[in-house]
Amino acid sequence: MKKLTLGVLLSLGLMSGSALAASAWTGGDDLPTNPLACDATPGAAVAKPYDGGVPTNPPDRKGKKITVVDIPKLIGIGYFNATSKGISDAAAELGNVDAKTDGPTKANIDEQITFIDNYITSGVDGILFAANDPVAIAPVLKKALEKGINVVGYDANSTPDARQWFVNQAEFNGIAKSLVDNLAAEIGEEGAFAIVTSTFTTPNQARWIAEMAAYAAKCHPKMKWLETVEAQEDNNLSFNQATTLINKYGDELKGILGMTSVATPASAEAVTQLNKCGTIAVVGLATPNAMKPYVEKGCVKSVVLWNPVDLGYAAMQVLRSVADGTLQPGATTVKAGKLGDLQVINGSEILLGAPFVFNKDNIGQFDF
Amino acid sequence: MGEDLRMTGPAVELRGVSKAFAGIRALTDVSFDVRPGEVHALLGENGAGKSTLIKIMAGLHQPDTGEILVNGTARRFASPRDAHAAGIATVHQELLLFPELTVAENIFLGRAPKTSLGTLDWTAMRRRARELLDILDCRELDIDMKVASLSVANRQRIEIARALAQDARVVIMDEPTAALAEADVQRLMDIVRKLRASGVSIVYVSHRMPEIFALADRVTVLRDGNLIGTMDIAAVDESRLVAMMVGRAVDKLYPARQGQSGATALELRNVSYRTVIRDISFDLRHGEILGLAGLVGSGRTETALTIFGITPATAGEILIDGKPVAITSPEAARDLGIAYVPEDRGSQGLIRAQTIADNVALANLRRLTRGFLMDAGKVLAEAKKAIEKFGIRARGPEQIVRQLSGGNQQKVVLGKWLATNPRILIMDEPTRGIDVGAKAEIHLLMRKLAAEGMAILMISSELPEVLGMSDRVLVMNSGRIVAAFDKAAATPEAVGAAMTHSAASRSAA
Amino acid sequence: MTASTAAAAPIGRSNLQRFVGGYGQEIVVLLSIVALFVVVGAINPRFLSDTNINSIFAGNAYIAVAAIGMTMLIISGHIDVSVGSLIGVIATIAGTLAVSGYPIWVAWLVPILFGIAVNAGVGALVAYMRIPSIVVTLGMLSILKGGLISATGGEWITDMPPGFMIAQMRLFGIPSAVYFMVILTILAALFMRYTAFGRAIYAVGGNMEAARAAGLNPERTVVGVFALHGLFAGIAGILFATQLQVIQSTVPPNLELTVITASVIGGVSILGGTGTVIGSTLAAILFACIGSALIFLNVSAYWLRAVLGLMILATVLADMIRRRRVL
Amino acid sequence: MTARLLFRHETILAILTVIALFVLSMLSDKFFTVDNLLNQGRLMSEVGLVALAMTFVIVTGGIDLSVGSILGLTAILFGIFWQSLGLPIPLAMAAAIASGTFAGFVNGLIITRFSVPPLIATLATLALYRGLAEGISQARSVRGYPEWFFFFGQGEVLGVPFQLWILGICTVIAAVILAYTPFGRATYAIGANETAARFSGIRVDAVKLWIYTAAGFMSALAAVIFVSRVTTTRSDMGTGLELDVITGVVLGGTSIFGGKGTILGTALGLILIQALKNGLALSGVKGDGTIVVIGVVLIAAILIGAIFDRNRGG
Repeated sequence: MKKLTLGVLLSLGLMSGSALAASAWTGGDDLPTNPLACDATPGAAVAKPYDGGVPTNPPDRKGKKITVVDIPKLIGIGYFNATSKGISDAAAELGNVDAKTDGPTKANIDEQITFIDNYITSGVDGILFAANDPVAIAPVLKKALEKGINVVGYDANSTPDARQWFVNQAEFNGIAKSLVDNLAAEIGEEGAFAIVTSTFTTPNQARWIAEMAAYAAKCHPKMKWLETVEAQEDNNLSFNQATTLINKYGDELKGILGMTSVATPASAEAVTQLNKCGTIAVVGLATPNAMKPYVEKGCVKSVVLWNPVDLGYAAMQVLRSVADGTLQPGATTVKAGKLGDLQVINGSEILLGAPFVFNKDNIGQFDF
Repeated sequence: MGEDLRMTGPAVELRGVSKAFAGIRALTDVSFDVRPGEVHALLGENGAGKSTLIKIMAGLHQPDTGEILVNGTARRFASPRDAHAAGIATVHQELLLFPELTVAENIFLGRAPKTSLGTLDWTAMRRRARELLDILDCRELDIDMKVASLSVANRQRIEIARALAQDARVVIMDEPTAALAEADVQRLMDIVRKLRASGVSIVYVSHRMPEIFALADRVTVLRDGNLIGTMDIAAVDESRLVAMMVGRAVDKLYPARQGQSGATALELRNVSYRTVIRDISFDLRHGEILGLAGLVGSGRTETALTIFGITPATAGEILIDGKPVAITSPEAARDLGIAYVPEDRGSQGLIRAQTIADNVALANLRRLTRGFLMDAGKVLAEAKKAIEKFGIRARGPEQIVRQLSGGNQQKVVLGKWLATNPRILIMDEPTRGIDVGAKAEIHLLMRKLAAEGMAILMISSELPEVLGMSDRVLVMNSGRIVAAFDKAAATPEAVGAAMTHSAASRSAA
Repeated sequence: MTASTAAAAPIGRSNLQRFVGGYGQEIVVLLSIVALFVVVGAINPRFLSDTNINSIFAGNAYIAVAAIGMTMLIISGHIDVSVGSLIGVIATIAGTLAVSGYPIWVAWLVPILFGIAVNAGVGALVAYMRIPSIVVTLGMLSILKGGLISATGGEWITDMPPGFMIAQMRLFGIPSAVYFMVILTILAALFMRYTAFGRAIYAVGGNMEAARAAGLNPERTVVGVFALHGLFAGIAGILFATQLQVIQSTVPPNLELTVITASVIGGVSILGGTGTVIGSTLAAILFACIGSALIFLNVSAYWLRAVLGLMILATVLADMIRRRRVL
Repeated sequence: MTARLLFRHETILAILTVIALFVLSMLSDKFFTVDNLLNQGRLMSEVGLVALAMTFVIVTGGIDLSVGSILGLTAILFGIFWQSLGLPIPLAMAAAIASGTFAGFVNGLIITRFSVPPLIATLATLALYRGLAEGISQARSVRGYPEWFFFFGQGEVLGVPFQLWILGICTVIAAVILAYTPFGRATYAIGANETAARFSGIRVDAVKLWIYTAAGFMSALAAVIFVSRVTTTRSDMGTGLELDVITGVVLGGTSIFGGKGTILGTALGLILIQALKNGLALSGVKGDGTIVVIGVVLIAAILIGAIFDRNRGG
């Protein structure tokens, strides 16, 4: 039986493949990490030449009305609704931009690429994106650059040469530090915690987790990392996963880290419904509106996030500056409307600022 | 059933009923009546309008003109439900049962006893199912069994019990014996007599003359949608009825043998398939028709399936032209020159949704090619050949098989298989459900093939057919061959005894 | 089946025989659940804690409820691949009504009626226009999913009134979702067994033409069973909507596959005509247990889906082999 | 085979497609350009390749829900073979395609040897293969393929995207096989009446095994093209592909009950869907609106077909 032999060989291949890959691992990616100092010393800003791409023969768009499309990872979640709001706010303020948001209904690289491709064909002047996969999205973005379209990323980067600028909401190591420090403050230096993330394939989450692991090892070595579970971008699944974690570890579990704006409120809900408020801390990335009930009840003390409305606003401002030619490679700052001057880092990234920590005192002031 | 027979008029009467489908007349001005407590046989060739007539009585079709009277009052049957309400039940030929439901449920589906809460009363339902089956002398039937695992005969008894459960005054039986073995036919006839004795009327549709003469009180013959006549059974004889049905005299039902047996074509030596058939040994010669008789379940069809490679033999040896062969699949059987015209035309023999040409090509795909591709010209030519050779009445090779009559469908199956140029032809119930005229044509054809040297193995549940057509007869029982007869020795008594006697002795052992 | 007992011959099989014969697959699933509890409980006793059992049941009750309707649908010989989207839409309608100040009973009832109406429409297309249900529901999947996002823009719904959160209410310490699951399963099981309509669903799935000849109206039965499926999807949607303080206004990913799989593992033949709602509920519970157990057993989440796939395959193969032996 | 009836559905579909193309090119002047159409061809190649095999599967009365998962698994294995096992790209490609084909073969085996209904069998392998992809990759992406490899997904031959050639060639081959070879006749026969096909000496199990294996092969082929197009390998690739594929095939007039369907219909169905997706986007309709339109078109097309059928049948 030739087929049988083939089958056995392939099964062996499968198994060896899995054996190679199987190793204890918590959901981070395997890129190099760069943990910040344990105290408040800011990371050393390394001066780096511009490494972004350049559009081919863009028409002169200075001061002219331009059409811009925003293609986030997916549409229909609170986070990207907020960035979209920031983009349209900025567009309205600028007055000479026609912006809209469109995208796939689930975080799917293929569909996102198709969307961008269609908008390249339809002849937009600028593209804003948040990449589902930094590498997969690169070819289509390069195509956009070739067609003379201005391309600016936000939230989730692509490879640098596939876009002109990237608006970085907060550096990975900054978020990691903020999350881990806040968690340590609540559960103590020897507390045990678990993580609820979306999927292990989501680049930003994987990056944060890797940076958190590195930072925790460096600055909070006695904290115990129990495990990481996947919960898609699904409320009910996140809730079930968080509940199971609580049930599994009982009193051992002191804190849950939510890595997405879906997982964090769902984890808080699980803690609330199991009457563990005060005994299990929930820290994580989330939008303030979804967290208000838990923060106001005191069940959650701190929520870490940049302001996604500002992020979208900044992205739009940067795109306009690039189109106008006022933001050129080599610049060290860029004017971003009401946000003032933003700093250029890492060659072609624009830093929104340090991550913001929402708490009981200030959360009421935000509405997104 | 305790009511006495006060009614004097017909239980059901159809007056001047006509029905057309898409402009084609199926029934023209037909009147028909059933008296209380009579068995009324309904005869006619396929396409004569019998099915339409009984479907109108069952409420499945509505007449275009004419009326239906129940106990003298005109009624309109908009659906089978109305017909049930009027006391008319049908035992369908294709046995419309629900395989995954139990016997009891099948009997009561749609009219199950309810509790005071309006829910189904399973206790009452099971009790009454038991009672009804006991009335029909089916004490061995398990009412909690799923119907899927029951034999055809048992399923039919369930359908009859269902009719009784409806308190039906008129039971329509559509070819009830077509799928039954001889012993089950006898049992069915007993049941019919019992029903008649209790005052139920039976409309009995059948192609089998002996049953009609044994059971019927009156007989009605239809032809081409027209009423030919209704008569007392005593007033007619078989040849007269056949003439009325066919519209001409059919003198010889079974054509005489031409030519002699030749060399051995197929030989089985101690062939077994699991425990289904055991130690089967016989030989089949070129130019002869070998009849394989036996009750349903005796292993006849199973033997054919093993020869044809559907259920390859688990022991023993099969030889073709004296050489041992391994038949592991129908494909292998076909390549060895074996053809099998299966028992169930609709599900095994034909793809009814496809054309005649497609069906004829089906067993010959590899031959009808040019290079890697199908040769449409060859396919059409092959189909035309079959149509001409077997006298298939069709518009042409592109006609959909479903639109043909039963006899013509069977000829398409034959055409498909004879196009493979077989040397051994197995025919399982070759004339089941086929009307008298077409039956004679197929019999003639079998004789012609045999005369040309074909070795034919014929399986049939109709004893007259087995005896009339076979040059030799083998009898199977419980998976074994229990008797063999030459043409001269094969009397109905002897063959019938071999089929049943050994069954009794075996089960007693 | 031997009629050996001469005196007082039983009219059929004994109750125990009938029970075991009729619920083969259900018993297999139930035993799997028990085995899972025993094994995982032995490894980590916290798995057996009442809070965990509560969580497993309550967190997945909506899947079991949706699977009841799906089971009825599959028994009738049809399928609905859009049920996940429908539940998403229903949850969103419920939440929107609740925060717009409508009375709470309106916020509960209207979405359920919407589910019934949509599915009755689908059923009508299937029954009267003879379009295969998988095609119609594949279309509905797109329409509901796209329509939901068009309508809401994915805006989350929060700040629902506390009285609206029916799935979170508790009685004797047990969340109401669990009561819903158990009571609806029992009611549906009784309905399927003891009402004429319930049996008609089996009949239509088993043999449509035979059902017609038996005086049933298969078309109406099909529309009815779709409407029933809509009812259960509606209730599932309400449970789904009221489990958390936030409604996502999107379609829950892969929910239709989970629901269909629960029905199938519970013993429903995809060919129609057979299966029980008890089986599907047990299967939904089994799934929930597996999901939870894998975390308790420290099985890497990466392998979770592979394990699930293997379990489905094992169950189906075991069933096929069992059937083959019976025949 | 009722040639006329089949022709009917395809005629309806062709008319619908022409109307759609016409309306869409009215709505946006960017739509009906050579560049755009070729680009759309590139984007629909993966779905198209799998849909060809799926047409055969559905014509036999079966279904294969696991194609998206096979695509994901093949992509991951390709990456692992290349990166972790150090195989050269052509070898890794061949080994990965062989693995994907084998996954399809396993589907066929489960379906034919154990008589598991295809819907259930592939529902299970949908989860299983995706799970293997996730487990093997541990959710890690494989990146950094050499530039020349991107030719398969991004290159052009004579101005036409490479994969469009592949799709075109495969379409012609599939169309010929289904319509004009004994294998194709056997495929229809199995879908229309499996028992009768078996009783006619057709090797039903072998034909089905070939078809499911082919579905695995086509998914694997699509996987390699996909990886080359997006330059990375992820375990979630191809999620939901099965629904797109089945929608295209069913819209193309293939009966979900089996026995009916053509490659031409499938091709038209795919073109119509892709044209709607692209054309509506170019004319300013958002993605979610497009999804709704596709759902409506699917139901409407089948409904029109059913109404025509009914009127003919009388």
